[in-house]
Amino acid sequence: MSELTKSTAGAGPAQTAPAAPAEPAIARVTQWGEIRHRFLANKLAVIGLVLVALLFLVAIFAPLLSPHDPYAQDLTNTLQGPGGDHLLGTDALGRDQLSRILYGSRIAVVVGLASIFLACVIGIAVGALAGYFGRGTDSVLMRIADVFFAFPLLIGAIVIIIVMGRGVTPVIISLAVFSWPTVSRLLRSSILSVREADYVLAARALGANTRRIILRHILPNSIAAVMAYAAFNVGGAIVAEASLSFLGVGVSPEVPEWGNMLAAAKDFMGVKDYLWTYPSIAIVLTVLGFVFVGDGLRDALDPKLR
Amino acid sequence: MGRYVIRRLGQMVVVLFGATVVLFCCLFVLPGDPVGSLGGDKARDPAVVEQLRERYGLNDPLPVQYGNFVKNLAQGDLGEDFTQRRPVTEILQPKLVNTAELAITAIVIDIVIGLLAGLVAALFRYSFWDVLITLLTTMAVGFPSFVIGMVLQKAFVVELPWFPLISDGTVNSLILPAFTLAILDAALVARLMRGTMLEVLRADYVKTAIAKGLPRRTVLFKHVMRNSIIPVVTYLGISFGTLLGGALITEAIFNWDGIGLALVQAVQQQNNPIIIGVVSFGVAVFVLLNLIVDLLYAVLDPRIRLA
Amino acid sequence: MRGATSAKWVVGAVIVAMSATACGGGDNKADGGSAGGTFRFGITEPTAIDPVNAQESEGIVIARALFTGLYDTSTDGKLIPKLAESGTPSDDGKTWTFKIKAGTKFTNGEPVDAESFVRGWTRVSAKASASDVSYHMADIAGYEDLHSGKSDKFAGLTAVDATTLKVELSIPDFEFVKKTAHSVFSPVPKVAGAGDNKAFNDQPIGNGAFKMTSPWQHNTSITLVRNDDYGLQKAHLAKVEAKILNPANGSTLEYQGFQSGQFDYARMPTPQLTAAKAKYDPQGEWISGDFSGINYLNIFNQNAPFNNADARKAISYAIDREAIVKGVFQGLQKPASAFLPPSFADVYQAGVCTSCVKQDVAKAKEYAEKGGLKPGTVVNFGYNTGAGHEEWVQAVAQQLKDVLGLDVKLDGKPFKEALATQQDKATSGLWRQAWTADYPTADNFMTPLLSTTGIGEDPATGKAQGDNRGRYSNPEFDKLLVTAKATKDDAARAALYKQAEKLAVDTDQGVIPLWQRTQYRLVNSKKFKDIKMDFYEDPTLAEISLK
Amino acid sequence: MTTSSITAEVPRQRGEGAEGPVLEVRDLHVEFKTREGVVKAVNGVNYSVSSGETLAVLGESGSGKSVTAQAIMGILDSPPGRVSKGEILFQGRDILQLPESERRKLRGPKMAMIFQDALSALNPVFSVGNQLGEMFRVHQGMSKKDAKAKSIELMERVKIPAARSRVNDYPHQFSGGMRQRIMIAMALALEPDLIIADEPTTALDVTVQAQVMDLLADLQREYNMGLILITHDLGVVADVADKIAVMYAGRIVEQAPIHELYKRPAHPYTRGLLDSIPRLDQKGQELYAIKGLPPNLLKTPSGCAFNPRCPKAQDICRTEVPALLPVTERDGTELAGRGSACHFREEQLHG
Repeated sequence: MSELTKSTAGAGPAQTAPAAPAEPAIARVTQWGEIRHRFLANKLAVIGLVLVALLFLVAIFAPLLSPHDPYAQDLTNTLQGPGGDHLLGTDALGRDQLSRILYGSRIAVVVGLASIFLACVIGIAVGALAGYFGRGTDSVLMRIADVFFAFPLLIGAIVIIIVMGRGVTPVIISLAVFSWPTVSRLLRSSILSVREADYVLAARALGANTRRIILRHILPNSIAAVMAYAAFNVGGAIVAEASLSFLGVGVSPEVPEWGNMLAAAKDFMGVKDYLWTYPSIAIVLTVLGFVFVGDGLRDALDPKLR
Repeated sequence: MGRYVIRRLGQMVVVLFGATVVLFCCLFVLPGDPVGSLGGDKARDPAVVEQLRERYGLNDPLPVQYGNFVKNLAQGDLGEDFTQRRPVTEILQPKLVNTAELAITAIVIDIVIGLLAGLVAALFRYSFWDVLITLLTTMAVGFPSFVIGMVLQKAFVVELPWFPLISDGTVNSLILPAFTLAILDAALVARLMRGTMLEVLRADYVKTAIAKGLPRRTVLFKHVMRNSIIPVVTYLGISFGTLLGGALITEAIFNWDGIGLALVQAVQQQNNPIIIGVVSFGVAVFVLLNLIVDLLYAVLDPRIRLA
Repeated sequence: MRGATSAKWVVGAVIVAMSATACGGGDNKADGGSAGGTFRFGITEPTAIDPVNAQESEGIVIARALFTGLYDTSTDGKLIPKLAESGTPSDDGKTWTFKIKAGTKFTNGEPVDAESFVRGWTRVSAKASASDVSYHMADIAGYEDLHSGKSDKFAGLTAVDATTLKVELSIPDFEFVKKTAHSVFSPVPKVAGAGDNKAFNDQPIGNGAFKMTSPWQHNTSITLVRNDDYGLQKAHLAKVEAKILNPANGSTLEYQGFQSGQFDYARMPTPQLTAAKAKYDPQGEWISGDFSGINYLNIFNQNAPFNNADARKAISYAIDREAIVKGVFQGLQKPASAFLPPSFADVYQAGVCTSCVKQDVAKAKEYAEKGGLKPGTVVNFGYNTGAGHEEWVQAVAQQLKDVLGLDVKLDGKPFKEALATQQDKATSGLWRQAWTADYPTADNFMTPLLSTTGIGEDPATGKAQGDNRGRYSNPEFDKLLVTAKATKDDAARAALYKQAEKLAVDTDQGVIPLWQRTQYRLVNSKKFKDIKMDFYEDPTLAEISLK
Repeated sequence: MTTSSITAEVPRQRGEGAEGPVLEVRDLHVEFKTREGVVKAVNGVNYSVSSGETLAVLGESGSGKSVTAQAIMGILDSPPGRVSKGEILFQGRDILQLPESERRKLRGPKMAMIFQDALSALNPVFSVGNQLGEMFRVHQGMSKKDAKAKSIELMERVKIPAARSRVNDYPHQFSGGMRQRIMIAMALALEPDLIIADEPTTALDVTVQAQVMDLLADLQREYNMGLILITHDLGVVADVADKIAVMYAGRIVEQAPIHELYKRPAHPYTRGLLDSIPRLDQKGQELYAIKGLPPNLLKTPSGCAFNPRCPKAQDICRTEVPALLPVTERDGTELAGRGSACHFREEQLHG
């Protein structure tokens, strides 16, 4: 795809990386004030921001908010429906669902942010090098990106987790390893389009050196596109993380985590539906929060598309 | 053009090579003996284990194993799986058909729903329908496929028994998994379609087309569509490539006997020939579809030069 | 053991259990039942249906419908003669002579004679077959040579004449006859060829109550039709359809299939058992049975902290089996207080594992103290993932933490990896394990799981290649087993086994029994009669008839 | 009608038919609804054009000249734009009253438009042959093959070299001048009675500009069409236009036969425009520029919209909107076809 004179980057792997707009958003850094204004004028974006803020608060204050110890089992009180002492009921080991959902936000936040951050760091480094130097460097780096891009995310992640063992860190690493190519492609194509922009040509004409041009002129402008992608895809990463748990290869099952809760609840379908509905709602609200924020950010950066 | 395709196919081989090398290295360092146990946690007779290791060349060093794999692959042979000891190609073939069935249905749903919704939203911008569609498509992006799958299952299998849980080979059993798979992509297609179409509708050549006295449907379905569809085709192509590689979660939820499910099981059982077969296939299809999309892009947009 | 059936990596499908009431066996002449009808049920894709490698219950149910061997086994461990008119051991227990019923045929017309048994057993043990189940024949003289490829003849087998099969063993075994009930001991016709004959693997030609008229549709279905030339009591059903389901959710599919009328027999996912029982038990469509299996904790006997019996007893005392059965299994499992199953009536000793009978916090602490199991000790607790064990292992881990203050580290792994870890000499701690019997002998539990030979340590790597991966080893126990096997008198032999179990499971606490193997099924008793479960927890196809 | 209208009766110079003008715009108002408010883009425009006649419409961007043209063609972005008032008489019929299907049939066979930037006005993904032929296929039901032959013929008519071999090329493969010729060919395809050319040469090199203008003028003459030439460049129109209408803030501020306007502008804005043309005889002097910026159409200045920039503005200019009124000689004889919307038009004209 890299050979097209017109970039088609931005269409990521279908299951996890929703397409960024076909044209990379280009915003001059001086426009941040206006971008913020446009963002805040967008109702959904603000709702998203509130949801994300709530998520962070819940994650930070989970111990204060939780009515019970999320690990405490009560075998005499298993599978109690919602109500009474346990607002959202208890699971098959008599643990309080509400507390487990509240604590589950911690894993979601950590994995979501860390894996996307890591993916962005790798992706930006590779994409910037490829986009700026072009030619041989570009070819080699983009072929490597292709290899990881073409790998199915979940399978790659499962293999890495089996090698590294279960746990939060392996999950973060495995998600990042297979999602950085999207960032690279996005950044690279954005750089390619910015590279010939007037202000970069002007900088070059004024005798700025390569490194300076990348750091001062190209990156800040290309990074806008990456940021919108990142915000949007934190949600995707959280889903992927829950999917791994759902498939039984994520974090250990005793850890309060939404995917784990769903995996344990799956066979109770039709008899104890509250076991999977509440964690599902938690996931959906979280993902929507990030999606709204990502959307809002994209629209704010590129208002044409509204 | 011809040279371009050849060069791209060459790159494809490089990517496939890279992916299989990465995969081999991963599988090689996995703890556990892939032929060490039976279906359950019962250890195999050591003599049988040794015999099987020999038979499948598992005692060879990694480069030799990889060399053999490449040699066999060149002849279209993916080896024998470790549990049933049947040819991998024979095992995967019907599963591939199932996955393809699902992928095609899903992509058709994507196209129909996605394009239609995007079209309506763009044409009636800011109308009730636009707001509704924008809201729904945004929501859809927020629903993980396993949640969608479980909700659909609960609603249309358990509560309203309209669809069978077990595939009975009819279109009926295809509908729920295909929808589960399609919802996200359909939403993304709709969003993409709306965005590009709004841009195209503003283009000068649309004005020209109207000024030429063309009927509205010609303007819309010839001049507007043809231009709006380009990024959508790109997206759908790549998405189709991913779908064909097997949908792990959806196939697991709906017990769809496709290569995605086979892959998950194979990973659990360390049934390496199946893993290698499915992943190689998935990567190859993905890269190939990327190439096709690029070619299609050049056909759809004459400004693109393939170089 | 037949591949820990339930343990196919099945996401969330623990199917266990059943009750003594329904076990048939005996005589089912199905009087009044009418012939015909199609019986439909679901299975997961078997490894093989050819007796040469049929191993898990899904494969065995088909193999046993297609082939009839010398004996069959009832759920309570009694032998039922099939083609054998008699089976007689020599006084030293090393030679068995079987008289075979004359005049029966394979469905292709070939006669079923002593030679066909020799052929079948040789085929299984031959090197080229690389059979996973050939080890059942390991005690027959000449097995090693045949299995290693040194010979292509099974030295210990002789077809004396058409109806006389002589089997010479390398060690005395007065219970060998019970082994022959396993499908691996089936006769095969000449057309079977070698063990890897793909055509025969997919459409075996047998001598059973049913036959296949079309090959196995992999991942789709296996269809059996009645063998009208069957040499013994003919089946009633005209047809049996085994629909092959995705193992990812096999039991859920079976259950849903039963509810929607697609199946006449089904397992259920554990979480649905309570609801299913409430609905189907009153209609007489719910059957249950206790089977010859055990769920237990493997405890790594040779590494700290469990290298002494006191520490191991502390663990057993600390577990509240009753509470877990009630809370997690919704009362549908039974706590085990012995290692051998109650179905082996002659050797079963309820409560032989003293520490299993009831949770005893004080005793647990006392033994922990004695065994040097201090609070805070790190204990690894392994289990295989995706087989529905996630819940109860957490409950056990919690009790160990609560009672003994141990730092329990749960470690879920997929099968192959789990096995590799268990085999490692350095592994310590606990591991979830289950076993179901291949044939109704105490030996089938004790030798592979508790004897020193059961460890099968590879001298080079130190890996435990056998099934005794907890590495319990006591020469006294080993001697008792050898003696028991060579004891002709049933009662005397049973006494020896009881003594051995007491030593290994109580005195030494080499393993920690948890719950018995109980199984539940839904059966379409409105349409069919005599649907029961056999020793292998499969439907008794040959006896079912239309109402 | 607050603004008294004079539909300038220009002496017919080339026209033959005396049945009246091809197009007559009467008191046209166009407004756009935006989030910030209603933008009144056109406020009571009147003009007419006859067969064979060329009307130049002059104005800065935002003056409403293009919007008027789009309203005539019926290609306003709607919503948000709409004609709020007025009539557009095409060959005597008020086409604003026609249903869309009828209006569509006018576009192409009866009236056509040439856009400023041919690169963006031609659809990038269809060959020029396809886009040219579309006219014949849609309006005349011609077969693909015939349409193609016609396309080649048209391309030859607008002097595109090697038309036959280039008919299947795409717009981006042509040079700017050639692309504009294709636009012209497309407009001419069905020999309409009226062509509106919206800044047809702005995007072109100066040398090419003249060629394209000449071609347009030649073809107009040949087909005897009415031509509305929209431009912001007084220099372009001098040679080709018959009469001129100067627009400012959605109104026509001056109307005159072309040469008279050059000689004696009757509106300070026109004066300013003329003064800002560089002239060889004034080398060395500082170039004149109209002060200030074009008005914001959301809040047009009260009175004469030009008053903030007008060097001669008086109090009345800030309170009363001047109507477009005839201009007279000092002796009071009315100047045919001339009008100005300035309170001090006579002073401007004579002073």
